[in-house]
Amino acid sequence: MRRHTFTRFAEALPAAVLAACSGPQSPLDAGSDEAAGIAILSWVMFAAAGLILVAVLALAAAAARAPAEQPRWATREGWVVAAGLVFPIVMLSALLAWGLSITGGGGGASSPPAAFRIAVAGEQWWWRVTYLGPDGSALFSTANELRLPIGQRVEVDLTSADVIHSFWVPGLAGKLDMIPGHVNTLPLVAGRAGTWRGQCAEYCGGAHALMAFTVTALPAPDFERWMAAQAAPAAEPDNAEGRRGRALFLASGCGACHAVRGTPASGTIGPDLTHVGGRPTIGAGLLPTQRGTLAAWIVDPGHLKPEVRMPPFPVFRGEDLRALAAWLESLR
Amino acid sequence: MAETDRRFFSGLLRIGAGPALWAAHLGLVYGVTAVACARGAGGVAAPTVVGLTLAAALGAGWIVGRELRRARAGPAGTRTSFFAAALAGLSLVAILWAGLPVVFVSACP
Amino acid sequence: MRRTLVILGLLVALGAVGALLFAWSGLYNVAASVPHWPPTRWLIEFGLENSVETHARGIEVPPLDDPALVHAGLGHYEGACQPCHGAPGQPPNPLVRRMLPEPPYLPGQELRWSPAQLFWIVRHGLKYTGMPAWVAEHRDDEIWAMVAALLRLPELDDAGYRRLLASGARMPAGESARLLAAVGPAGEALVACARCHGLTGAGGGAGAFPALAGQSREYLMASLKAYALGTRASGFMQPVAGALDDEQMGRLADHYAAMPTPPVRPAPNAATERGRAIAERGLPERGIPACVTCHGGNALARNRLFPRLDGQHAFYLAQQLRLFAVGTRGGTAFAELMQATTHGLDEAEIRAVAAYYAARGRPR
Amino acid sequence: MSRLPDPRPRPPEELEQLQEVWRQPGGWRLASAVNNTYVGVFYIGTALLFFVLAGILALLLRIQLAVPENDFLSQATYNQVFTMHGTMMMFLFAVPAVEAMGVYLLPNMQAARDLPFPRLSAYAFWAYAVGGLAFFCSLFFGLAPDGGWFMYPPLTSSEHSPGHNTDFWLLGIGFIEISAIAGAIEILVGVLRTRAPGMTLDKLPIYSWAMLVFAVMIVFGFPAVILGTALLEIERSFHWPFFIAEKGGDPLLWQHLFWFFGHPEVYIIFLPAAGFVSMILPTMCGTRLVAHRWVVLALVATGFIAFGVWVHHMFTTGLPKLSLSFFSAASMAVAVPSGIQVFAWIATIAKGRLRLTVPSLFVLGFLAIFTLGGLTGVMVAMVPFDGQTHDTFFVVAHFHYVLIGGMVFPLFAAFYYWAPTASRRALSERLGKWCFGLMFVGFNIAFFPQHVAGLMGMPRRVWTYPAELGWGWINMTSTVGAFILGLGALVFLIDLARNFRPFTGGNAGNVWNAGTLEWLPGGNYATRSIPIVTSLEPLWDQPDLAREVDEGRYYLPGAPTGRRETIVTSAIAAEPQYLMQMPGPGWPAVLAAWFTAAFFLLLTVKLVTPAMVCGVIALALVLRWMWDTDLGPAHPPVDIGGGIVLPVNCSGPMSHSWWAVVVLILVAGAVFASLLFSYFFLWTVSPDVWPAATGQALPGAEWPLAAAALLVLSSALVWWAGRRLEADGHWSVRLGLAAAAVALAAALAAELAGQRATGLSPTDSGYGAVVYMMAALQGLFVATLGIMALYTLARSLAGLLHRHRRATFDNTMLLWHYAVGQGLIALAVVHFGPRVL
Repeated sequence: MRRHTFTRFAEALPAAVLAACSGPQSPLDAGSDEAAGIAILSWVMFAAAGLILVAVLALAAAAARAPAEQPRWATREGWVVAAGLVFPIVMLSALLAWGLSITGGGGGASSPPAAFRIAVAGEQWWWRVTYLGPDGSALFSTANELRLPIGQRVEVDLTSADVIHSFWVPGLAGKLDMIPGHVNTLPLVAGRAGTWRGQCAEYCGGAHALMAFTVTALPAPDFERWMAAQAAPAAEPDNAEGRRGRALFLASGCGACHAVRGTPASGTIGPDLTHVGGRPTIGAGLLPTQRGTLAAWIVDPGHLKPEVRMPPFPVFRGEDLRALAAWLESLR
Repeated sequence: MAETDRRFFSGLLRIGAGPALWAAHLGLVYGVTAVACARGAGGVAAPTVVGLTLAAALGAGWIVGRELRRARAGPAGTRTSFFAAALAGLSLVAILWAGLPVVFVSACP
Repeated sequence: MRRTLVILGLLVALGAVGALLFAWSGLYNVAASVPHWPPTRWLIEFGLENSVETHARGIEVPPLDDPALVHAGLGHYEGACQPCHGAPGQPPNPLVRRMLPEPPYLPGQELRWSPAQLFWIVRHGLKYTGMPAWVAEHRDDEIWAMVAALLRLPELDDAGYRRLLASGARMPAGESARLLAAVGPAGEALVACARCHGLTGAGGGAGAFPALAGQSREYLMASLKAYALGTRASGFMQPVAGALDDEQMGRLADHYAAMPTPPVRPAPNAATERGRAIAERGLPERGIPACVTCHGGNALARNRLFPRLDGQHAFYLAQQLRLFAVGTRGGTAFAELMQATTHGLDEAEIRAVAAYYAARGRPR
Repeated sequence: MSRLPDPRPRPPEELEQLQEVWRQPGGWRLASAVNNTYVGVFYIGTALLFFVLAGILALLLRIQLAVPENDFLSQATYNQVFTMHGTMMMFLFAVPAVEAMGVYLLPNMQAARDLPFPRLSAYAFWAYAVGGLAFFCSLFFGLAPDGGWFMYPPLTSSEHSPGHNTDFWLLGIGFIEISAIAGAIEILVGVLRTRAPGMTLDKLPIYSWAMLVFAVMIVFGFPAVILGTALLEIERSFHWPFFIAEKGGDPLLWQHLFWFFGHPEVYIIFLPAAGFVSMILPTMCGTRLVAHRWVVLALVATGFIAFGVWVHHMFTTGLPKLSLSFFSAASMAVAVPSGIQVFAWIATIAKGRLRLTVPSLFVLGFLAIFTLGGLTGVMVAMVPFDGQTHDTFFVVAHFHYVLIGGMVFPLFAAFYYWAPTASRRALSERLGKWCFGLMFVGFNIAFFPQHVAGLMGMPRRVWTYPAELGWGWINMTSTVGAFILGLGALVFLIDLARNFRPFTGGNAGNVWNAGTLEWLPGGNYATRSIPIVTSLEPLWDQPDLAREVDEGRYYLPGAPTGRRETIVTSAIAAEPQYLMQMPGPGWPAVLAAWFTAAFFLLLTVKLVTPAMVCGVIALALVLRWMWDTDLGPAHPPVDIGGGIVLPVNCSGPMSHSWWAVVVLILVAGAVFASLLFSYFFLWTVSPDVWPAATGQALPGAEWPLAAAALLVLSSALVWWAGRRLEADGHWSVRLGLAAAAVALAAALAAELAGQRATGLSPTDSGYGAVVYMMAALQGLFVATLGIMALYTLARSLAGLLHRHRRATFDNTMLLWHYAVGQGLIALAVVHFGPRVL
């Protein structure tokens, strides 16, 4: 039975690993040179590990089924030294050198200068994203999404507002922690158009599981358009429902935590909602941005995302709630 | 201290010499890099690491040689010599590995 | 040995049956007019004393020297306790004297209990004595105010008691009669309100009683309803608000909403700078938003359910912030907002914000 | 020595007396037993209980993750449960289990009657059992910690975790620190000093080697976490900002301290398990271990290199890439010794004929699982690969392969293998095969898919995940596997219930035909007589040995002093040096543990006064227990047979208690070294809160100079008292000790006064906190030595201290000189540091 399991195990290995090749959050589904380099390293290591495992198990099986007379190799210390000492040292030396060359490749002097910088702060439990101008001043602030121009090197400054978080977009790069008191910088270069999911990778309390974001790579012209739109203030509502929604937003204290540029709402505690309708998700990757999800979120965010810092607003009902959600959805 | 205890501690020192050298090397290269990068003196790190690695590797190699000679010299304490030489040999590999990154990786971001 | 046990058991059973028969016969006289048999009285007293002592052990007494506490406690005393326990200058009520046990007449008496024991008694009441438990059991702050008042009571004479009770500015008798008449059928209720908040809603009592003048009708109405329903817990206010019907509430709210708003003037006091900073900018790094977003002039114009804070008494503001911060303060549908936004404020910050708003103008 | 075995008949009453002396109490008094065979079994049983409890928690976690967007457990509950699962498995199961096996096995394997400090074992066990159960119960009150098993601040700071939950974690860890250190001292001195005569280091069973390395690793690894937890609790309680970035602390300091313990911890768990394997395989193959010396070398090398890999848990924290690469290299190096062991085992299998018994199956299962775990370990040691897989289910899979494969499977092999030494019946081969099959299959179904989940991007410690990421089927598979694994463990429990019968005074005997001494026949007293050891597998090389030992033909065939006793031997050559008298059953150590547990528990829930009462009672009980030690030459020298006459008990550097104090000093030194590291670390990260930047005044030179002078004076007084003790000058000794204690306290007072005079407060900044922490650590020594001085004085006044009975004084003196040395270094660092840096 044991041998049978081993065999199946060995057969299952490559198939199962192949399946992992896909998925919006798989590091093996590479969208950048860096992620691709790591993916190649991974595949080579998987293959080598598979071979070594099979060899060791085969050897153990052969040893256990050895004929009555002792195989001569077994009794010699030299053999143990060769297989257990010399072989690993040779293999590991090669692997170490290769791994180090990948480690060193990312941040050397050869890489192009960054096109621009983005400051990302991890907060319990969402991502505050601020695009910075050449002088380091904030251009605009958004939440839970990054957009990048294809092929340009962007540097992301990672900080934390409370506890340790970790910024991880598997499709583009390895993770880097966000630690209070530290600024860590992660260079990102998206190699092709696409959208990748990222998620907090360091346990950060309560709703750690519900702290995701998206990164979208756009062709340069599209990206420029997006930047310009983001920098603009919120559009004036063009219908009665929208105006009612905005009035409710401003009258109910929402502006204490949220900013909507172009209105008196200028809170900085929660996400900037100036263009919330244009973001793919609300609640840090929790739900798609739609009128219905916005309404559900406003009434009782803690039900959707336990321990969330936003208080519930059961005061909004019926028409009021619809108007508020409609206005927020219109902020594209 | 009894004679037998003295032998115990001298043996301990011989066996521990290689790994101690490795530990000191690792601690030093890590400390030098950490302080150099924190104080914006990244240029100092790489040459220091190279120097430390060469010195530590020479030290470990010397221990290996000395213990092997001792082992050949006589049967008494062969076991101690074996352990001391083998651990120093392994430490030598570990020291060289720890020094290897300087070739590939720049000191500070 | 075994026989002894059997006999003992039989005796116990016999005693129990006998007691049951006695109760059933109705021979025992439960009349309040007949005093307890002395041994019974001794046993009851002994049990009560020790029960209070045991249960009050481990209660930590907070500082009780804030004059506002005495005001708040006496205000309630006059309304709720005085009928049984008497007030300085008023002889014990003959009706009460016929209660068994007779409620102790408190004015001028040496205090029998320690502050911690008083706290426990006021909070939990006493079985078989007619002493009720506190209506809002978790409002420790109110109960301590009662204790502060009770500690003060023995040394008060009639005039001193009246002086501590009176709050707000004195007004000519004609003026108060006019006000009472204006409220119409709610006049009697207004007297109860006015005992603490004053006829013009200026509040006072060293800050124990919030100013009601100039708050919106909607806010006053919502607050009275919250008290009446118990969603805003208060041993002081629940008994008063619970006695009102919607019509009376409406008239009272109209009355106080119509009282003139005090002029708002900028606070020049440097000591309130920290409070101003929190009020105007919040502490965003700790998730505490600016007060002005909801309690500032424009915001109030947009939402009439938010109270105005300018000129409100500091003691009251601080007390409410503390209650919000620990999550026990209810109120309107927006109360949860305040719980979320005050969570994490420390005592110094609470005092700073309260002082800042109190200094921004004061009702006359 | 040549006259053994002694053919002469033994006196008939000798065996009876031996049995009488070693008789165990019955009924409820069983709890007062201190003998290793009893405490060891209690200890193993308790560890197993925690394994089952933490395993049940794991099943709850797996149910929750089985399908996407599940709501079987709430977010808050899940976070508590995974924290408890990790914490309990690591701290309440793994370390205690291997330590317990050591307590149980080592004396028997070395043919000693017991470990050198039986009551210390009992104390360690009871503190662990009571504290651990209380810790577990916090789950039922919603008070369980929820910060993950490595409790990173600032998530666990008082700001972000204001409740008692984190304090309960620190409490639980406090217990395991106590019991691990106590166990390490016990095991280290036990392996080195209580061996059968002739059992030189090259004839030492490989398991003893593993436990020796294990104990040394605890001595150097645990201090970092002891200091870390102390700093965190001090920060939480008194707001000394060690980990608060705004005040010049650094959250990364915790990570360094935690992982400097945390990674060696993995090997602390694995090495004893490797020791099991190296003992079991030769027996099952009927041959000696191939490349024995290389395996010993591998154990020692692993013990060293394990201390150089801690930063590989911090590859994603943004440290300079060059720094990371050093540790990547070290992590590769630690794989090499494991390779040696794996091939030595395979060679052993090839050399002999493997009997496919249950222990063999578990060993083979271990070999397969551990090899894969080791290979993925090499992968995550690569910095770029770790960037993608760190904190994902790939790592979860990796460490379960290493820990379950590397520790649980060998432990089960060990249970099946050694159960016959404790029980009248061996465990069932039939049930055991079912147990192995279910566990092996279940394990791989449960954990192999988790590699894939990690590679699909699933982070660890998530209580839920969206369906569209496609992780559902993997998690469902994993959950099914977890239940199969659980079923395997259940079969084991059934087997235990049916067959395991300990404490009956008999055992099943040498059922596997093993070659080492734990298979000698015997009773509570271990073996009737203590043999001379001439080879690694004496039972194979001397066919009559078992019979001769049991007939009392070797050393110490009775209880000549009328008390429990064992032979203390020299560290290398295992030459008999003296006869140690040992304690029998007793309550002080047991009750001291209970009150220690009560002390910590009450302190955690901030009931300070009752806590202090319990603390004082615990201390009194410890002193009561100590009072019976340091017996002096209570009996004239004893002929133990073979022409050897040994003195009874001993003082000075040869004494086992002296060695224990030396080990304790190593622990203390490692704690102090961790604090020095913290000092310099905080300087590198936040020089802006140091005096050079803030202009904070430093104490004038007169303060540290006065403190240093007082320290030296204190040491000199103790040294002088020691000289006077030699001449039995009792009043000089008493005065000298008292004056030394005053000088030691005055030195601390001078240092504190100097710092306070500058206006520095520990709550100001990371600098202030670490400066006062140096004084606080010194304060701990002042308090401890004060109590020890008083205790020594009391013994002197009671006439229990004189020149032939002075171990109490010697041990106090040893610790005293250490404390003075530490104090001098601390003064130099605290006062030169800011002037130089």
